[in-house]
Amino acid sequence: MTRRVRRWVLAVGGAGLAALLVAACPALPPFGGATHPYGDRVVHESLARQTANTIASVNFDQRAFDTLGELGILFASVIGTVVLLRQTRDERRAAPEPAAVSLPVRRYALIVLPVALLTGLYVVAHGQLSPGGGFQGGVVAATALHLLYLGADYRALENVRPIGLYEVGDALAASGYLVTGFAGLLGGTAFLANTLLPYGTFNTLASGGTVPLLNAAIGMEVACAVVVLLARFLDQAVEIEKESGS
Amino acid sequence: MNHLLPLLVAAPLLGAALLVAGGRRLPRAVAEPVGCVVSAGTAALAIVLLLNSSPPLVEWVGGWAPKDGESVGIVLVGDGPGLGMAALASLLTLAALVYSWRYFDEPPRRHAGSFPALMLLFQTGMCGFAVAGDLFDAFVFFELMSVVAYALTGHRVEEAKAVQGALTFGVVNSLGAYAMLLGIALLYARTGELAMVKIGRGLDAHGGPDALTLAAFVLVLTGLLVKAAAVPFHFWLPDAHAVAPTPVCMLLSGVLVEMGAYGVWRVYGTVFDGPGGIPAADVERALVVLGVLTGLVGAVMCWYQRHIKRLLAYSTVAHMGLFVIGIGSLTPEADDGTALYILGHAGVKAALFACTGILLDRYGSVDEHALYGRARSLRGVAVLFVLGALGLAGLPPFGTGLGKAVTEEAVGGPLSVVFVVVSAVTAGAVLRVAAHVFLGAGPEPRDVSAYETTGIREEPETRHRLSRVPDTMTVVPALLLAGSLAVGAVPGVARLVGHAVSEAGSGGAFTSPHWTPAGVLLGLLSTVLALGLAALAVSRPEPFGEQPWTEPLRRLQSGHIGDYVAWTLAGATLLGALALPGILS
Amino acid sequence: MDDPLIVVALLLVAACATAAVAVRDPERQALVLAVLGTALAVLFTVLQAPDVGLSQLAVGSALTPLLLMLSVRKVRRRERGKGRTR
Amino acid sequence: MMSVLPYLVAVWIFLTGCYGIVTSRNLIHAVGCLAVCQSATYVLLLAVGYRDGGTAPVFSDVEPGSRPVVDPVVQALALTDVVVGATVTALLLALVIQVSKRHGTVDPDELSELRG
Repeated sequence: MTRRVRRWVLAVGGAGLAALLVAACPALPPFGGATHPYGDRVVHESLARQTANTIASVNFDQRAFDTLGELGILFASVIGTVVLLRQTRDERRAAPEPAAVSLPVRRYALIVLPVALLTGLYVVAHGQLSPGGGFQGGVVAATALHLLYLGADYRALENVRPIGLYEVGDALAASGYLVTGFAGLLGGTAFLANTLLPYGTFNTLASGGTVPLLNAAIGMEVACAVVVLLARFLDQAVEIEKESGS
Repeated sequence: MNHLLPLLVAAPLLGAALLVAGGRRLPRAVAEPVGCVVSAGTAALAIVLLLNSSPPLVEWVGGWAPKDGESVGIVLVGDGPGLGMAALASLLTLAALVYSWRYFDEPPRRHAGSFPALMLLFQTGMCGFAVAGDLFDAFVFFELMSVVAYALTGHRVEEAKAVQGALTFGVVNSLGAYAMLLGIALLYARTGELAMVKIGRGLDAHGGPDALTLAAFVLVLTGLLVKAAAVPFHFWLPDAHAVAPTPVCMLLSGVLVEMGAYGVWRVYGTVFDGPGGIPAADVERALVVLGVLTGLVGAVMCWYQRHIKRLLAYSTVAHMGLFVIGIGSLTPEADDGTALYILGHAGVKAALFACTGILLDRYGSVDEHALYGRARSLRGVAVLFVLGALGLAGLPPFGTGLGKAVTEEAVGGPLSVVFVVVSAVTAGAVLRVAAHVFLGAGPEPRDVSAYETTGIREEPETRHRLSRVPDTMTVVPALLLAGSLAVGAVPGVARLVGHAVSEAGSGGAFTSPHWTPAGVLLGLLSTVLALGLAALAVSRPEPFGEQPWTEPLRRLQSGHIGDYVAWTLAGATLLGALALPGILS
Repeated sequence: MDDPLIVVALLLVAACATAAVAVRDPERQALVLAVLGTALAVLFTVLQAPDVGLSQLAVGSALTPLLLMLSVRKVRRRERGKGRTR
Repeated sequence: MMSVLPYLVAVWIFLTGCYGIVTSRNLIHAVGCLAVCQSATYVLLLAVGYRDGGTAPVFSDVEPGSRPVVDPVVQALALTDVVVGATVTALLLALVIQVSKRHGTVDPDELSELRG
């Protein structure tokens, strides 16, 4: 299609959809309304299971099956990216030049790195209590590791980052989540049932039954997945080159 | 028994995780059997559950069974159609894994487990979507099967066409999924629930349909119809299916797009069915119009292809049109017919792709013109290919024939003409390919159009060009065809399918689909028409070759992501316009 | 009390989203997307969703732009390499 | 106006993102626009779950029952959605990189392998 035809199709389609959606907006309950039946039930159940962060209770207990699917998506995209960004027959690796990093930047990165890593771990560990959890903490920890790229250089990063191990870690974390689920089933209740462990004392680290376990599994999964994803892209951006002369 | 429902998801996912956890040392000789065993185990589980699915199984994951009718958990519904789709997806995954056994492309270095792991994840996504009774949960697994499908489609990264097709597939389908999620958010805003049945009740409690119901309907169906490749959401399909590795094509055409149609059936029946949903007449109008358009566009485009996989992909588009008509006519008999048709079609289409894969690996081409007369020695494959083509036409007693006959009778009138024409034209195109490639019949086809995709210079998917066809690659299509035949020929199957579909759909009114003389005649008519068309096209290429009037239609299929997204928006508008009258009155 | 804050955050998000589409250079778009991610994180915090805000901050304003930048770098490097061998 | 503004913003973001994909001249830019489209879903979800005067549904420093809380379900859904979005973006970008390698361009107008 020519650009003009494309614009016309877009104009018609966009205008129609816009009209439809805008017409639907006034029919929605007004913003800030007080009716949230599902939400109210969720809060009730979360408190009954001693989980202070309701969102953690939804993600890792009440709707833990959604999180299982999401874990699958994350896992699939990691394998997918590894497969899609593999080194093909017509490509070779070029060792990157050691980059000269100015001393203040290096110091800054090396100081921030442990802090950021610890922050990530803290955020994962307190998932069932305060805002945050496996998703957020995992991303923070994985990104923190890449401060090494800033602080030292690419080769230093490669040394602390054996990608194969992170791939295995990713898979083990996923298995851990599933095994916890199976334990619920074998324990006599149902898949992913949070009935095996005591619910503990409200607002402590060991509260919420299996919520902290699943949360930790997701934290590990996300951290490993992000490390592998970033590594694959860095690899492409920095190392892999097309074979010259082919 | 219902406690086992989540295992349909958990088992293949665990298998995939273990394959990756095996790490870089895992040899291919271990990875592939593990993949097959896990896939087969899941398939067995799906079948066992299917046989116990009357009355339908209901499982609240995590033991969150409703208290006073209210639950906070996720519900899985294991009824006949859901578990049937899960079983179909599992069996096809198994077939694809066996087909790719040992011969499929060299795995990425030190990642021998990645291909079987992705296939298992694909199975996970499809099973999860099939048994989902919660709308957001359905979205999550919908997204899972899509994500895996993008990665698998682009698996052969050294092929320019493959990566482009996969990217188009990814962008268009992701956009569709986001539209669906917007629709889910609208429904949640209105009803405050996520379980499909409860959303439906919430809509009914709110009163008649209004702009919000329509918007939610359009958004959710846009997501599902993109997957189901209904015109004008279909452009991504030929681009993706034609370039994916053959075992993946078998799954994409055999069951993935059908999941979209299944989703439409499920969501309409549970969410938009009641007095608060979209009136039946409007849904029927919208789906039947889109279905007829899809069938005709798919059939025309199918006829004019020379890239054999692309031709098969368009025939999938055309058949999806028929399935959408079947679902859209909203009668229990049409639902039965469509279910049988989907089962039969899956076997036939997967077998045809499998045969094409053999051609690719043997001759390094999937181009009808380039392969002219070259495959004379492959007699066994030729027989399978022709049988597949006849199955596509709906020759009794193939399952496709029974499904087509039952649906035709249910929709009646001019719509059954569409069924006959579409099945005859698509099967005719496949038979024409068979005559050219396996027999070298007629004059050698000449290149006419400049605006087309050829199948010359494709890389074989096996490590070396095959000198002899491995047994697994011929046994699999043969079994698939046998399965398709069994759906139509074994009387019990049709009765079971009819029982399962009516139990889940209409509830109470049981139907029993069976062969009728009229159905047999229509099936024979389609087959004879297909044979005639193929014979004419081979003997007299001129009047059946490229026609000027198809040129604009071909130019729409431009391979341009922007075009496809623009059409997706236009399609959503069309859907809204078609369903609008009931809201206004 | 919250309302003006919510309105401002919403308008900020809408403006950033428009800018992210209007900026045609992918490298600059990545930066605008990072700003959009932050704006969204602010909006989510104002809407009392600190969990989502936090993950949006980590993903939307760091991870996604980073991936975009790396892709741009890869694509540019190829184009430069092509220019050199010609 | 306030009662529908957040919804309208979500609609605006979604359509703007679609416009961006259709008119994009660079596939990386198109993937970025897709990420914009997706942010519409987060905005809509959280807007739907907001409650006037509500606080975050986290009870580590709020006495349960003392104040109304906003809907936690949509937050959990949005959280899932954010992660899904990032992974899909990563996968699509990986495909864009391969497209640039195999086609030598990332301009969708110049890709002409698949047509007809």
